[in-house]
Amino acid sequence: MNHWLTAPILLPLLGGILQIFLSFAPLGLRRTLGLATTSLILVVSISLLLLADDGAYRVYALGNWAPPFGIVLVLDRLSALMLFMTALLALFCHIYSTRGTDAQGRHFHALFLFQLMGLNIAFLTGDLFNLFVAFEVLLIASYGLLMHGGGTARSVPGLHYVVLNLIGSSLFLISVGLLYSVVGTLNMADLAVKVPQVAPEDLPLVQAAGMMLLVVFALKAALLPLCFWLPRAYANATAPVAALFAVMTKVGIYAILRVYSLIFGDQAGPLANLGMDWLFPLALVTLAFGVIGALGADGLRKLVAWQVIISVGTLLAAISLHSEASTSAALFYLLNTTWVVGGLFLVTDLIARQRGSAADRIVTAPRMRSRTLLSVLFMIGATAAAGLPPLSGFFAKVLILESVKPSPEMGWLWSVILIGSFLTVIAYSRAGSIVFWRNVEGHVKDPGHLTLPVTVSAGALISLSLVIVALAEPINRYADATAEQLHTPSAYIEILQTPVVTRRESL
Amino acid sequence: MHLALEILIVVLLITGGLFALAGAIGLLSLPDFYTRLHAPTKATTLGVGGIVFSSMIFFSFGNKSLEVEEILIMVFLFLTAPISANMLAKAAMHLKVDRMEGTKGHPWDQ
Amino acid sequence: MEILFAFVIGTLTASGVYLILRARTFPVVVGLTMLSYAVNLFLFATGRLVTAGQPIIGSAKSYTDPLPQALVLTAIVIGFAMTAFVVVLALRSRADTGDDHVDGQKEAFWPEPGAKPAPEETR
Amino acid sequence: MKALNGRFGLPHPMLSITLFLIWQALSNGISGGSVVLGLALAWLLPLFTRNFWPNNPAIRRPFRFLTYIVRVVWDITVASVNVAMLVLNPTRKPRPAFVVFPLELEHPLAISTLAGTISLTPGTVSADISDDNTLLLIHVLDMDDEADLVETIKRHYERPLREIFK
Amino acid sequence: MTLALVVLLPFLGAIVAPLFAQAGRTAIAIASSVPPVIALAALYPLWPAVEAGHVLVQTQSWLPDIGLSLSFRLDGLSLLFALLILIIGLLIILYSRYYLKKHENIGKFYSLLLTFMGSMLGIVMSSNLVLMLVFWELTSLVSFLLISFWNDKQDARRGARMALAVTGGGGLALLAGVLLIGQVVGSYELDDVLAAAQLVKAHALYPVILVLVLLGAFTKSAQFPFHFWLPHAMQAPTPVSAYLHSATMVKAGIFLMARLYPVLAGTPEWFYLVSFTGMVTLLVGAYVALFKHDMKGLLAHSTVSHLGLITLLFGMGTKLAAVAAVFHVINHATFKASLFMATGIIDHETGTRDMRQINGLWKFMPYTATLSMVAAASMAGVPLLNGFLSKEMFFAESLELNLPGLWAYVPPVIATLAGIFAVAYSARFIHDVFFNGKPVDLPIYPPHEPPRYMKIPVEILVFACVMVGMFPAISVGPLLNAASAATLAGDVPDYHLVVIHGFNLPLVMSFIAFFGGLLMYTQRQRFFDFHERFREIDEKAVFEAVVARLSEKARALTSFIENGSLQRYAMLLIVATIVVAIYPMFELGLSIGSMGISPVDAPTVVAGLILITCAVGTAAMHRERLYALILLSVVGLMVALAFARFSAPDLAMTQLSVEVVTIVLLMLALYYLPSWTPVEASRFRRWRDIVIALLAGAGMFLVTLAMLTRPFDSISRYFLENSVSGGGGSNVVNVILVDFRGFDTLGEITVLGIAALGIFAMLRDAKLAAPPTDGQGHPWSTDAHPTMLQQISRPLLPMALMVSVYIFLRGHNLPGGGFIAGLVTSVALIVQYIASGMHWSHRRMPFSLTTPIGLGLLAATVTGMASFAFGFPFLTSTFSHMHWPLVGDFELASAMAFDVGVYLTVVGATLTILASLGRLSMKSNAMPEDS
Amino acid sequence: MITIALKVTLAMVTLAVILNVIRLIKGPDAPDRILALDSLYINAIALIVLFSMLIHSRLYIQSALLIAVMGFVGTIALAKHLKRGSVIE
Ligand code: NA
Ligand code: NA
Repeated sequence: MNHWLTAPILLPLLGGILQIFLSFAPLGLRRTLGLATTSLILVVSISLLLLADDGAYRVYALGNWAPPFGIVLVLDRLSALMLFMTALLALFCHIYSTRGTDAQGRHFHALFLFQLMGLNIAFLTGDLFNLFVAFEVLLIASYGLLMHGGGTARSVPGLHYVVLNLIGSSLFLISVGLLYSVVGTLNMADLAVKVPQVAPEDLPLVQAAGMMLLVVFALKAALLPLCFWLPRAYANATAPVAALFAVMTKVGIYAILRVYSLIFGDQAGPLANLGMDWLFPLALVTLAFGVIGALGADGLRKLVAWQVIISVGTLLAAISLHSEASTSAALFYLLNTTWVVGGLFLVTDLIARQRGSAADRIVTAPRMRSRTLLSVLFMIGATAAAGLPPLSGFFAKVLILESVKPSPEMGWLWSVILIGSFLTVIAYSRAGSIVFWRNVEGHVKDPGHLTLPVTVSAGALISLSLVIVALAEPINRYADATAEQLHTPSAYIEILQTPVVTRRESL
Repeated sequence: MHLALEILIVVLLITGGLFALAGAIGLLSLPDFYTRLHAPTKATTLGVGGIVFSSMIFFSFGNKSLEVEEILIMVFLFLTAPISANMLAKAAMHLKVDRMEGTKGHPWDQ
Repeated sequence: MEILFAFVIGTLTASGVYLILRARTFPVVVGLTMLSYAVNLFLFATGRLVTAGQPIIGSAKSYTDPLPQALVLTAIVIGFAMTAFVVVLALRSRADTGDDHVDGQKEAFWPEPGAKPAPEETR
Repeated sequence: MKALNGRFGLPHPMLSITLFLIWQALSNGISGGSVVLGLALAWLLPLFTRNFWPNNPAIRRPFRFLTYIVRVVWDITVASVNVAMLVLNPTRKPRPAFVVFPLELEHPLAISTLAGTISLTPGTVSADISDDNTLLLIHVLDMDDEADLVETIKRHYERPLREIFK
Repeated sequence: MTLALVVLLPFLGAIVAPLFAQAGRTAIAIASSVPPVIALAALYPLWPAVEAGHVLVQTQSWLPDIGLSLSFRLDGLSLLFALLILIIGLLIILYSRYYLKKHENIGKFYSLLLTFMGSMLGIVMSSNLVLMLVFWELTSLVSFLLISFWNDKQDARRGARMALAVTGGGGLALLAGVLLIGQVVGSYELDDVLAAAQLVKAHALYPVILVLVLLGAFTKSAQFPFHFWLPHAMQAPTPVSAYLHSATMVKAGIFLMARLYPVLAGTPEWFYLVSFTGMVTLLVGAYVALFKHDMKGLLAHSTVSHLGLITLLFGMGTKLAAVAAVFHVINHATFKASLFMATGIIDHETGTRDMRQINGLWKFMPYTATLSMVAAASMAGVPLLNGFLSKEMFFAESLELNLPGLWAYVPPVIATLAGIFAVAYSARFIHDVFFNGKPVDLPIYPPHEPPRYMKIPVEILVFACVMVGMFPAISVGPLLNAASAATLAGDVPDYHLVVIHGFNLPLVMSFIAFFGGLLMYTQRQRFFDFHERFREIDEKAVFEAVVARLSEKARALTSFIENGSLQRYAMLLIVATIVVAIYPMFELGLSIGSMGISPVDAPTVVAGLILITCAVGTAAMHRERLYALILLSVVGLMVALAFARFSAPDLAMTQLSVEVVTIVLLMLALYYLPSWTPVEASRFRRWRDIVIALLAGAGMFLVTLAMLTRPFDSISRYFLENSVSGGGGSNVVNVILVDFRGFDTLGEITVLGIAALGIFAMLRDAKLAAPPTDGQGHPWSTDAHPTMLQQISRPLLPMALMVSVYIFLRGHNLPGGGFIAGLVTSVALIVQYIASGMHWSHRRMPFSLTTPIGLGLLAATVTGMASFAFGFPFLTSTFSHMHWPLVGDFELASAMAFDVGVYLTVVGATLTILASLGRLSMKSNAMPEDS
Repeated sequence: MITIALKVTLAMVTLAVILNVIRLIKGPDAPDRILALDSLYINAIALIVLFSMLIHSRLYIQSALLIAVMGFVGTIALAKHLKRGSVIE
């Protein structure tokens, strides 16, 4: 068993614990250690990504208990991709936070690292109940991060976010319980084996469980009509937190990808492709609603927050098509949107800091000190997000459009995505031209200076859209392979045969 | 089990139950809060104490090994009941809850 | 017994849901707690109702399903942490908005579209 | 030795003994392990929690304390029946009263012990202790004679307690 | 990779050029001309092959999944456009050197200009449709930035956004069209697409493809009704207008029609769509041009008109028409670019472009005037100039259309009419600017001839107009031939490039146009008066209003739906759950499984009824908050009893402890909240919520009942069998927690720890006013720490701690364990807090409250990691039986160490949470220090 | 004999619990309710102990002990809340 599989979990855990002990240590030390931890996580994630690229499943039986009895970590292409995507985003967010965000309240670094721990568990675990625990870890950390820095505007959206997620957690438990009460197991591979064998009279129970689980994941993913908590919560979080949260909705999407391809996939008998027929129209409506939100946004943060919802709609629309090509396209899009939206949150923050009381609102304000640089970054980000060439968003969108064969779905998908893109372009160009160009006389008192770390982290995230273009071919190849792996769940099921390390009587 | 022990257990149980019931009846039927306060503080505590005590005997002789965790329960019950009563009385005096007619003396201001 | 148990869970759920839909933070928190009771009982019941089969080896002839119990334990602890957080958040919201409405004080916090923006910070 | 006693000694010997005994009882019979662990706990727990129990009065006569407890238990049992009768007899109306009891005891722990005793014995509940620890407010469920009651309490409980907590 | 290099060079230049900005305008202009010069040089050797009709394709695979390759192509058509782009680009670079002012951001300007050049080259040289599309949209983006170069001007910003919206939006339609072509053909490689022309035309999707592609082409080439963006794009600096809006970008749409001509043209759909659009555009542009007082406005509308002309030619579908179209592309580019540049010069020298102010410039700048007049004459279609030639071909083709009946007259009439307008506005351009009396209030007076080198580009272009006009066969013959061959897929018809074809109908039409135009110009005042009657629409304002309205509507809709109401969001979540579960529930019905119902006993029923009563009571009485809280504790107690009743001792204990801590927590919160809830919801709302709640409850009832009465088999057998042998404990629940599923527990205590940290952080600076009185208006009691409580709770602490040690130690084999022990310890300490106050207790705590959290997590993690040292996976446990003298036999399990971690975390987290809340009141209530 | 006695006692305690709940719901004042809750906790101890005796299992004695501890803490916290508002100060 490859112990490195635990590293993406243990590193942030140990780093977080260290931060607890150091909570009264000088900020510099905490920053250094925090950044070092995140960097290490990135290094490990990259190695795992390279490792996973051979297409094999790597199983880690925690506590040396064989699946399905113990909890297993499973590394495949998808989880490795999610780990890497998250780690890279997190590193830049973390660097950005050292600009002062981390000094606005206690325990920022600890919360940040625990957030990563929760995310990484979610991506690695092969156990449904453990996925619940992972969700809770990442949620509780996200609650803390969301409220970080205080401020009156945060508490109400934060409250909404927490309450809704608590209801969601209850639903998750009910669903897991219901599944267990019929099939008697929690391991996802074992569930995949046993769900198709469920007796007909028990089917409604499993079906109810599956559908409720979908509601839970849809809530995390912010699918309409469960997405309303998101814009205000994200728009009010501190920038690095909002940027990191770009990955939070993706956890829901990851869960849908994982559970509904493995447990309720094509091979699930009467429950095959459960819920996917609901998902497609809802995803399109989500996309449309995101676009409407973006059009109506009165602030840049809100605009970017709605972009998150647009991404969710796009991703889920592609995923619900349930073909290898569309899954692969969705994965490509996933990378693009996560990084770029993260970058946009950071850039928006830099903009807001130079505009005095106008902050990020789309109104006339005195000219920014670093207008050129910020406008270039914003423009790149907006272009990538709206899916215009020559940036990654365009290729992602083309991949998604291409992945669907002529059918009524194609008509809907194409229309919504393309008209959505058009309106998004209008929204971004309107926002950008007002914020950057429509200036009034005057000076902002004490505008923030751009320091190297913040510029680099915001710029780097935005520039990733260029990197994706440059590396489009290998990325796409990886996405293809990932989609193929996802759509062949029979291979995943073989992890149940994992042998454990032979036990000696005592160590 | 020895008959005498059985009888002891049964007596403890029944009296305990009766006391618990008496406490509950008192709680329900006594006229004001201060008089009701007496019922659980004593009758119920004592009744439950008796039941717990019978359990100790029951298990100690039934399992042929000394089982005394019940003592801890009783200690806790008897140590804490007066404090609870005191705290509640203080709260009631603070809130100036109604006293039954004809109560002599008067509560203190809180 | 099963009907009673199911009815208990149903009632807890209904009461919890009703409270969650209230407009003030406190009832919502109480509702969440109630809902989590329902969920814990439900999760526990996935191992079915067993009267005298303990999950302790050597204590009984037959055993109950220990796994749901372990899951519920985890769920209780997590639920406690979450409840604590939401309680504190409710207080925080009360401190920040001056009201215990779940949406804060509407007028003060969510300006209507078209409301006058704050004057620019200009010299 | 004194310094050692200060930092590592037994701040509450009575407590330690009690803890040791309880542990033996809990441990399902006396064994080597339970004695060792019991000793350790009897030593360590009072040590750890000593800050939480400062300036405790010394209990001069531990055996006197035991007889006190036995007496109280007996009183409770006998008097309980009276109260039960009162409660269960719907025709009898209680004659409640608040009685102020002048305290002779000074140490708060002693006062609290007295108050607790009064509460446990049927018919009386300690409702409050005055801020200066000189008066005890007692609620009586069914009072015949106030002076008699005060005298009984003083004789039965307060004097023994004064001897115990000197 | 020559072709890729040609495209890439300007992009490289765009990166390098700004570095020369510091060195001055000349330096940057020279630096910027390097890429186009090299590109021209690189193309030169390829000329013979192209002329011979060869098609050069160089392909580099990129994203095979979407059929996207870096595939470049050089044929006559792309060469023609590439030359236009590069040569006019060079002239623009030179011209801009003098046009731009010193203080302007020349680095940005040249960089954008070169980026644009690269993108344009990309469009014309792509041999892959998707790749072309990339460049296509890039030109939209860059033109957005170029138009808004003077972004402090509102008109510039609005014009730029409008251009982006129209051309970018069209690009998206084109994207759809291209992707559909790909679906039909199976490839985006131009060679494959061209080869599959018949397949495409026969395909059911052909009309859709056609419309989508044409949407792209028409928006880009400013065809009616999308033409409105172009005049507003004139807010750009004049070199940009000259380059983008006459010579290159607007020709991209034309280029696209030419490129896909073999694939899409030749059908009735094509004919009607394209020629009709072209015709309308031709006429509308020409008409409006006449009335523009702004010189650039005139030129812009003239451009619209000429683009319509070219489109119409393509639409006609005849081969000669296509040749004429290609020819007119060249001619229009030359005369229109020179006219724009001349306008720029005039603007530069006079400070205005308003023809009502500018008069009689002949006197001040005769040289410029001459050049302009030649170019304008070409625009009017005066013989011996290149404009005349292609216009003649156009007139001739308009006569060749075989339309039925009277329709046959429509094209020639419209063509002539447009010709009349063209002559009229050209005449105006000449007369109104250079003659027509004296200048009126010129901002700069007197105007002079521009710097020498600023005129060079104009001279070159005008020279080209004349050369082509007089020696067409020599000057552009080969290029036109090659381009036409590429457009028509090799099938070039016979045509003769001569100055005059003899006296024929087209010549007559030209005469009519010429004299009609002059007549119209002389009678212009009437037309002006006529035109005045129609209120001119400012498309920018309309666009702006539409966007603003869209935005407003969107905001209204968003804030209507996403209204910040948790009640609504929660309702949606719950209703969504009910909706998705309702179908399976119906399937299930009131289902009692094969295990049947087991009998009840009275105490259980009573407890159940109490639970139900109190649960409903909590909901019903929730307005009285303390009452609700008390009822809730009864519910909690009953739940604990239920756990005990159904064989879950650990759960009962956990539930009991957690419940009391929760109640204390809620009470702490209640202190700062109103003690009762006002009635707010309407009766309808309450009933709606009751219905939702009942549905949810009914669902849970059905599910639970079905589940409880069905047999099942689970993995738990394994746990029961292996608990003692493999986990070393007989309490299977505890062994699952600390061993089988220890990872869950690690996550769980992490959650607890994080919650505590988060709460600590959140409450650190919270300011909550403590209410001065309780809910009924009583002032709070002053007796904070009652003597009895204080005194008795002190000996309770060590006893409670011992109990927790006891619970902890037996946990592995009997009910208990770290978690419950931790809660007991916490509760014991909380009693101290309650009895003696925070201050008092805090000072006596031997550690800071967060330390145990860290220690606990560390203990659990390190215990888990210890197994690494022995080659076992994380969290592998071990245990052994030991014998020590005195102590005797005992068991030591690593899971115990893990459980210590759980214990410590629970203690730390619980205390941190409660103490953080308690601290609130210390701040708000200045309490006297406790003794 | 013991079993019968257990069941009789169980019945009595169950009845006591019902009476407690009635007082809890009737109030009328908060202290009454808390008092009823306190009795309920204490009677729950009896229920658990009786149940343990019925099924001959000592696994729940700890739970009874915990009820004693937790009931106390709940009661004093509620009482203090009534009197002082802030439970921990
Ligand atoms: Na008494
Ligand atoms: Na004029």
